[in-house]
Amino acid sequence: MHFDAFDRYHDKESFLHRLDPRVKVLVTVIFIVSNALLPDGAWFAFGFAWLFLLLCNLLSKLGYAYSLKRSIIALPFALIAITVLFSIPGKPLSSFHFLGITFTITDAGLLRFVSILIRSWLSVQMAILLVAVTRFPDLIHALEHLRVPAILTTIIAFLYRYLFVLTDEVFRLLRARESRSGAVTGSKRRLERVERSGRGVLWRAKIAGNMAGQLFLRSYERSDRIYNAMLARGYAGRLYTLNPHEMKSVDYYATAFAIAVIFLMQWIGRF
Amino acid sequence: MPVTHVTNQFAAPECGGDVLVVNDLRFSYPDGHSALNGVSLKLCEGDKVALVGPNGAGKSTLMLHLNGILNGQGDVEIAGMRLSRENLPVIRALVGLVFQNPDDQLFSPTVFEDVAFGPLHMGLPEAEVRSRVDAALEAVRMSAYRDRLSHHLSVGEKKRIAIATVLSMQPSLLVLDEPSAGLDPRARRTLINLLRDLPITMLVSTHDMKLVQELFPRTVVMDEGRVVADGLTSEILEDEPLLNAHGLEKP
Amino acid sequence: MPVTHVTNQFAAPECGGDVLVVNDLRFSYPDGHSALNGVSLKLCEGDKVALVGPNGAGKSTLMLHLNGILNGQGDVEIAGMRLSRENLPVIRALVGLVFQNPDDQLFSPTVFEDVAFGPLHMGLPEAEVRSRVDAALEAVRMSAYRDRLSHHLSVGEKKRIAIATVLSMQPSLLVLDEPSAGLDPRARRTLINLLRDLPITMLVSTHDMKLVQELFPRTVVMDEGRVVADGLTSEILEDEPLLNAHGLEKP
Amino acid sequence: MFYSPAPLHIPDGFLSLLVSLVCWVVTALTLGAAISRTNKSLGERQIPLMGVMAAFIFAAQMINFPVAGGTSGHLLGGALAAIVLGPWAGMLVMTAVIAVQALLFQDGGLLVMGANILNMGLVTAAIGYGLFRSVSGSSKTVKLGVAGVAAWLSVMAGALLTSLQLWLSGTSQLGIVIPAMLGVHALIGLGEALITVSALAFILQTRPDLLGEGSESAKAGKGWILAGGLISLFVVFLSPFASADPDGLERVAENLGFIGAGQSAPFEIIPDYTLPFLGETALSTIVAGAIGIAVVAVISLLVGRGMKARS
Ligand SMILES: Nc1ncnc2c1ncn2[C@@H]1O[C@H](COP(=O)(O)OP(=O)(O)OP(=O)(O)O)[C@@H](O)[C@H]1O
Ligand SMILES: Nc1ncnc2c1ncn2[C@@H]1O[C@H](COP(=O)(O)OP(=O)(O)OP(=O)(O)O)[C@@H](O)[C@H]1O
Ligand SMILES: [Mg+2]
Ligand SMILES: [Mg+2]
Repeated sequence: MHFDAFDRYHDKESFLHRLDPRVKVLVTVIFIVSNALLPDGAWFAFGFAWLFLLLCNLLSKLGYAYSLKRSIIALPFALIAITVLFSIPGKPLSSFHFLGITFTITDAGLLRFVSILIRSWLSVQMAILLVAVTRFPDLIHALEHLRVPAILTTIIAFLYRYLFVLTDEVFRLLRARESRSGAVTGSKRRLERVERSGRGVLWRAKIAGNMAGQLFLRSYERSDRIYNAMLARGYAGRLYTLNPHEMKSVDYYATAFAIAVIFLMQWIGRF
Repeated sequence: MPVTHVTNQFAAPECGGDVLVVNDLRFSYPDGHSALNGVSLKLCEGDKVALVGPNGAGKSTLMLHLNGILNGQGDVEIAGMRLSRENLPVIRALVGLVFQNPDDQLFSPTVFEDVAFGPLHMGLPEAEVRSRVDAALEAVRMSAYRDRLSHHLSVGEKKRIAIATVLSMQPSLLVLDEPSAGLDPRARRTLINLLRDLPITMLVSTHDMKLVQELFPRTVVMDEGRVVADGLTSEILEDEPLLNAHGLEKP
Repeated sequence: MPVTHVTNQFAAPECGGDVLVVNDLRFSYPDGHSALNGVSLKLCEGDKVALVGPNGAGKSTLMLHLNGILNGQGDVEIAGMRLSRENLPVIRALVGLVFQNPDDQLFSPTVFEDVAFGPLHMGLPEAEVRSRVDAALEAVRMSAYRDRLSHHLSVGEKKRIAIATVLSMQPSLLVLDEPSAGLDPRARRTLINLLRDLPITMLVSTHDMKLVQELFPRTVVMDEGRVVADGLTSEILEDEPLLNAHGLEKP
Repeated sequence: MFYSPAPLHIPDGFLSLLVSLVCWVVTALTLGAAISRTNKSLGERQIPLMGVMAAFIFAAQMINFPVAGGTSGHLLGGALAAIVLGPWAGMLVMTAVIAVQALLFQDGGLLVMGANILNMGLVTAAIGYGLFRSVSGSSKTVKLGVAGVAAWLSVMAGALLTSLQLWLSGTSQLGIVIPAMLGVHALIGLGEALITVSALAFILQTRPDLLGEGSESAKAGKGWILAGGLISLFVVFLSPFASADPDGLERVAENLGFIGAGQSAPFEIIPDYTLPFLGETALSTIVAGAIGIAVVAVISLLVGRGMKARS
């Protein structure tokens, strides 16, 4: 079993792939901050931001709609924001009845709702692109360079490494449970009953809890073995790494260019 | 690497009531890798069959189809019942699947709870559950371990408990994935004797050719998602070209 | 279960410069279980020695003593140096310990980082680290995997990288815990060839008696925390009573 | 089946810059304390332990159990992590989990990560550890019962904080978001409580030594009990009040100065066309100009560095 489905990195030769990971992280964060700063209804700026995204997509050689296709992930959360449609005072656009309450959509509400969605959608796309063109270990290096505390980046590195091992374990546990979730041979009616109950919810929750406990113990004991393996190779409480990255001229130019573009975007959004 | 596919070169033993019929089963994993490319297989009441083949041949994938955890194209029939959405729970009670790593199979704190999981989930009354657990533990000769913590057992003991967890469901077909992996010689010997004594139809995947030779009258060889040979173990183990072509070794 | 302890029945081969000397080593785990009850052992430059014995014999416990991860009573000497708190870092660089499960050994995200871990923690300069990594990967024939992610490798590949992670420390003694467990015949064959070609002293624990026969001129048998036999593999494998008494089997 | 985003992970764009930054500051300060504490009190063994435990929490979140009608319950893990690892380590572990979920799966945003860590990692850990610790000497039944309550409350606290942040950002209306979020999470919290309790029961049965009174000293324990208790009280009293009388909460917020009096809606915290905080003054224009100059300076600096680096 492989949980390579977790790997969002796409192996390609492109300008963005070669760029220093620090640059990519920095630009992504600035882009997302800039989106948050853009006022509601700054359509030109939103459009400009999207063009910038499009350019990045093209530079990544992943196809111009790569990030677009994967960006639906934030949509479910939009439900949370739907209330602004009705709650902001403004010119009524349309209204409907639901559960005996009248909801009125206002123009100001619609403007705000759409703006929130666009901001989120632009930000998510940039983050998608970031992990598609940066291998996760490089991302961790970038965080180290950007002064994220070492203890956190180390935990994240271990998390990434054992994510695959442990999710595989969970998956096999779930499979074993599934394969023993049988019912007695009998009439159709009996079957339906079993499918509905399969013992009570409490019992099922307890089984899930047992699996979590089992997984905890195994993880705990594994960490012991890993610690031994680290000791055996000279670990004495401090971790050392080689610096695999060096900023080249392209990296500086790219950062400068991106910051200029994002600043321009802010200017367009405001004036 | 070029592999010659020798099909039905060996006569499979005759049989009447089929416990398992697999017909032209095909399956691709979500990532597009096609793991089964038309597998056909029949098992009769009382058959003990070894399933061998190199890593990635599709043995585990096939086994996961036998109680509907994976769903490929083609037919799977258990005890005359076609596997489908509706009778999935019944089929799961009929097919006892034991995975390679007993740690995955044993998720409850005590041995008793683990062996009782299947019967409880089937909705059996308490007295019946208890008697089934006792019988299953008796069958693997682990009655004394009833109240022990699964976590603290040795690999060989865990293996036997894992088998008890499906025996308690009184399956018609026992499917074991690499049961002897990681056992020391003594534990392996205990397991072999246990499997020999269990009066139940079984399909066992393994890399352990000595185990095949000792225990199974019939062997099925898989490679690249196909059955490439199916017949008497004695004949197959003598067929050096076949073994070499599929990354196997004579015991 | 009663076990007869046959010590020094076999003449260990003569040798001059000892790489490893273990003298009357005793160790109990914190829970009181005494895992080593006076183990004595000598390894010479270039020796390739198999360490066999049933589950729980104390093989892994002994191995954890060889570079001071565990500390029992008695002496351990590596290349003439007594193991003590002060020279622990030096000893750890001299003894390359490879654990059974490569997933425990490969804890870094990429292959390169893992192989570089040892040399980096020895405090070597960057250029030296890089050249050692390259040499180690070359030795296990995995140079092409330098920048791969560890979790994408197959078990056999992981195993070889795990060996590279200690080779990069240029140890005087390689200690491997069950290197062939879980490998299919082809991957196992690759590993055997690799171990045969490595020009380095090694102590290898295993349940795989065929591996012992093929690869190791000398075998040490442990049971219940003691060395119960130590001598030529060819002689030990012929001694049926010895093998039976300690849960072993002829290959 | 592979990975299901939980409703508490806020994506980028849904919180205003100000709220995001305030949450980041709170989170960063707490994490700073956590880091200095773990560095001081815990041995070198702790690094691989916390790393693998983070992977454990991540994987454990995938263990589900069928409830009814195709829905299933699963784990968030903040309370469990803090109970088994201690509060500071639990917080760091949850931070790593949330960071990886955001970085690798875009489940939760980057700018709002501070808020997400606060809601799902810090508050949950404080409640979980604080309440569990308060019954450290008691019987197994009491311990498990309290752990269950703590797990449920930790989810409710996360939901409440999320709602408040959304409201302060002008993304949701208070009167709707609080009852909706709390209603849904009252159920999700039950699943959390059930799994947490049975996982702890499993550990108590098999390796009770791991749940020993931990490395925290008795004095530090008192602090946690206090913190966990206070947050819990806050949740218990604020939730019904906010659900029943959102206008009341808004009035309280106004009086406390969170929202400028007279504002019709909180979304004007970041008014259009001017810089945040400063208003439409000459000062605002000057500062805007200064920022422009600073940006140009940064860009020139980068180009200069690029010329020097010579790839
Ligand atoms: N979850 C998965 N996603 C994609 N491919 C998979 C998955 N699981 C298995 N495969 C692939 O399907 C093929 C068959 O795998 P399977 O596990 O059935 O082989 P096997 O015969 O059991 O091998 P082994 O002897 O190693 O257990 C292999 O090529 C494997 O890489
Ligand atoms: N952490 C531990 N705490 C207590 N007892 C332990 C611990 N680890 C091992 N033991 C016990 O010490 C004894 C020796 O264990 P060890 O792992 O060295 O055996 P082994 O020869 O390596 O066995 P195997 O072939 O199964 O790997 C066993 O009885 C085992 O149960
Ligand atoms: Mg398999
Ligand atoms: Mg061992």
